[in-house]
Amino acid sequence: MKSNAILSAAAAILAASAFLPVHAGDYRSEALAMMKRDFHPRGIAGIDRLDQDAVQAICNRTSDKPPEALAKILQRDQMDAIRWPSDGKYLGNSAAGEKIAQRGKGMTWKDKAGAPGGGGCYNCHQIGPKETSFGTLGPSLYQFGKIRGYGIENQKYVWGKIWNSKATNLCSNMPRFGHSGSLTEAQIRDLTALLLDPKSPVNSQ
Amino acid sequence: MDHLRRMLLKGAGASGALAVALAAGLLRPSRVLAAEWNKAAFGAASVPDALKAVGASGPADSKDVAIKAPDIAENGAVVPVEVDSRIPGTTEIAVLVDKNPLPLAASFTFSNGALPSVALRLKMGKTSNVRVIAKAGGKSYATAKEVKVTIGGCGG
Amino acid sequence: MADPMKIRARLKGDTADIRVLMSHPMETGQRKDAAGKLVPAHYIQNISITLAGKTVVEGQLNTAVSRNPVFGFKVKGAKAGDKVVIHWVDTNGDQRTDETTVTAG
Amino acid sequence: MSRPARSIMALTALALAAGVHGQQPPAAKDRVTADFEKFRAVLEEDNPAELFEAKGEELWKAKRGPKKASLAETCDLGMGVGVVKGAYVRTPRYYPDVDRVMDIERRIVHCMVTYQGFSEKELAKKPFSSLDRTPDPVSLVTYVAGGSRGMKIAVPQKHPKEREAYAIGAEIFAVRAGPWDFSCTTCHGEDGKRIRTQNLPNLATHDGSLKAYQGWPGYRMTGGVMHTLQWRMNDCFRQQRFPEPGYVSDSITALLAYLGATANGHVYKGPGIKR
Repeated sequence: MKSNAILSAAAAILAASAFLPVHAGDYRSEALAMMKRDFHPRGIAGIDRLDQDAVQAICNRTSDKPPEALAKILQRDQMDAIRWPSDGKYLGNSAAGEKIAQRGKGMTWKDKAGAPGGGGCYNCHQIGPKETSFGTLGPSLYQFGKIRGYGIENQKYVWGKIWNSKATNLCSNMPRFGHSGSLTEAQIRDLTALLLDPKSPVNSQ
Repeated sequence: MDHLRRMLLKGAGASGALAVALAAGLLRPSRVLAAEWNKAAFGAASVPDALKAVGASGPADSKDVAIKAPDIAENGAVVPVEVDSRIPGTTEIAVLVDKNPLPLAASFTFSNGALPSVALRLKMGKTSNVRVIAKAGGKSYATAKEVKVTIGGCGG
Repeated sequence: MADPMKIRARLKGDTADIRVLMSHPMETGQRKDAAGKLVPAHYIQNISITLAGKTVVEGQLNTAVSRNPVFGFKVKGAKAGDKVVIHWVDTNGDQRTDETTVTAG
Repeated sequence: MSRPARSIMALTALALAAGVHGQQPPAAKDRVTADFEKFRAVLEEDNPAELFEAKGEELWKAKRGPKKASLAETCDLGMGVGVVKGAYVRTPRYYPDVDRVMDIERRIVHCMVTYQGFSEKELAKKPFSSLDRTPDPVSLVTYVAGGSRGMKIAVPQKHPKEREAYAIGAEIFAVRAGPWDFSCTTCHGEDGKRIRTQNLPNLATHDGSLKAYQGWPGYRMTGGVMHTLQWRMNDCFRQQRFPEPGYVSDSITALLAYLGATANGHVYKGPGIKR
């Protein structure tokens, strides 16, 4: 595990350095430098948020199309960083999950530190049958469990996807909700139930 | 003040009393010049109460009262609504939003060539019927259309 | 003092199409300000329109009319050059009168 | 390739495309969008933005500020002192007097500070509209934008600094950062997507970027307030979970140069009315 992380970190540095500014007219570096000059911290949103991690830097520099070999290594690294449920239970309360999916607040400079945030899931996904106001940036998740199955493997997949979407798709548009500390373990358990509890309206209606 | 104002406006010797009141600074001219505002109707918390207060209880359904409004509002704060009555002799139109806390949104009277027609924009707290009442020849006619109000934008 | 209205009156046949934009907060009395205090209700209650000196429309409004209200009316028997005068009064007793003339469509 | 083979391939491609669309219920999306568009015209015909244009005109012509000067007599938006017509669709642009590229709001703020004596710090304190207050630059931008209604967008790309602003803006558009890994591209880099029921223009395209350039300054139905592109960029970065960009900063000018020039050639029909 550890050697793998070191390996991937080394790969990231290598990959990043391959794109480092060596000539004038490197507008990407200039853009980042300009933003660091012009932006200021506000509320919980510190200026360090502009520091890209390896995943962000690689995706940015490759227009979200990283070389496959590199993507694999970095994905494994992200996968290793996923925290699995401490009690081994993946499914919480689907009704609570629906509320978290509806709620779009959290992590902006207007939000308070430690305030319970939401997943904002409906911003991008169709999920429950009752909510007609849903976004289309992500795939429809309606009847997710019914179509994909309720088994433990799928429970792990959903948990992992919510915790760290980059573990399976390096440049996914979806935030890494667990990894970034945006959602708690309990919240992710409830969201997993929303998709995979057979009695959740997502699957039963 | 409202009571005083109504008394003044209705009283036979209104103009004299009015002049005195104005001179005494009791009334601002704008208040006096304004038409009556149907407090009972606009304060009514239910559709039947509001209809009763505008003198239009139990209106007959009519296809000759037309509402143009979206099926789904882009934003509940600004719902464009257009109303037309084709019932001859329509003198008054009232617009209600059933599920607003105060259903009666506006009422209009038409005279001297004004067609019984109005376009306006309404606030709607949630999905509701928009109801229109047209008064003609002492009778009331009604029609309604549902407008869905949904969550939009990023919600953040 | 309240900002001026924007009024347009265009002739279509012998019918004037009158559109008006009003600058007004139309406060419901339910909103809280940044400090968490309720903002008192403040809204236009009455509007009236005259065309060539005659009252054609009188309206009574509630808080459900959108902020910065927009209205459209139609008046038959209008001529180009007729004067349109629109007047409103709000719950604070503030008022505003603006006018325009009917233009050929 | 034989004709039948080609048509089979085309059919397969179609089926694949249909399969992808099958992921989302197209009926709901189409109905919502169609219904919004039907009433868009109604909303646009009588746009309360006109009230702010009128206010902005008054401010443009009035002698104001510690120096008691009028912008109409002092401020060059790029078309000559006091000329409003056509200025908006030619910004952001390079201004030789300051040797830098400025977007329209930045230029207006520059004029208010330089010629009228207003404090830039004060103007930057609360630069965006609230229910209780519309900052003067917002009304002024709305007025100036109205002066370009019906004209072709022609954001200049001649001066090297204009080209540099565009190139940097394109990169800022793509910067992925923050706790949610978002960039502008995350939401505005693909056609035909929505957040909730809100359609998302693909701002990297000629037609898509028009929606940004034409939408703002715009009357926002949520709250019933007038907002400019400065606000729109600020609030996008908020929702990107980024720190806050400086008001009328180089970064915003660069981003607007990119968006504006991408829309070049389209006829400007704003100011807008937005959800």
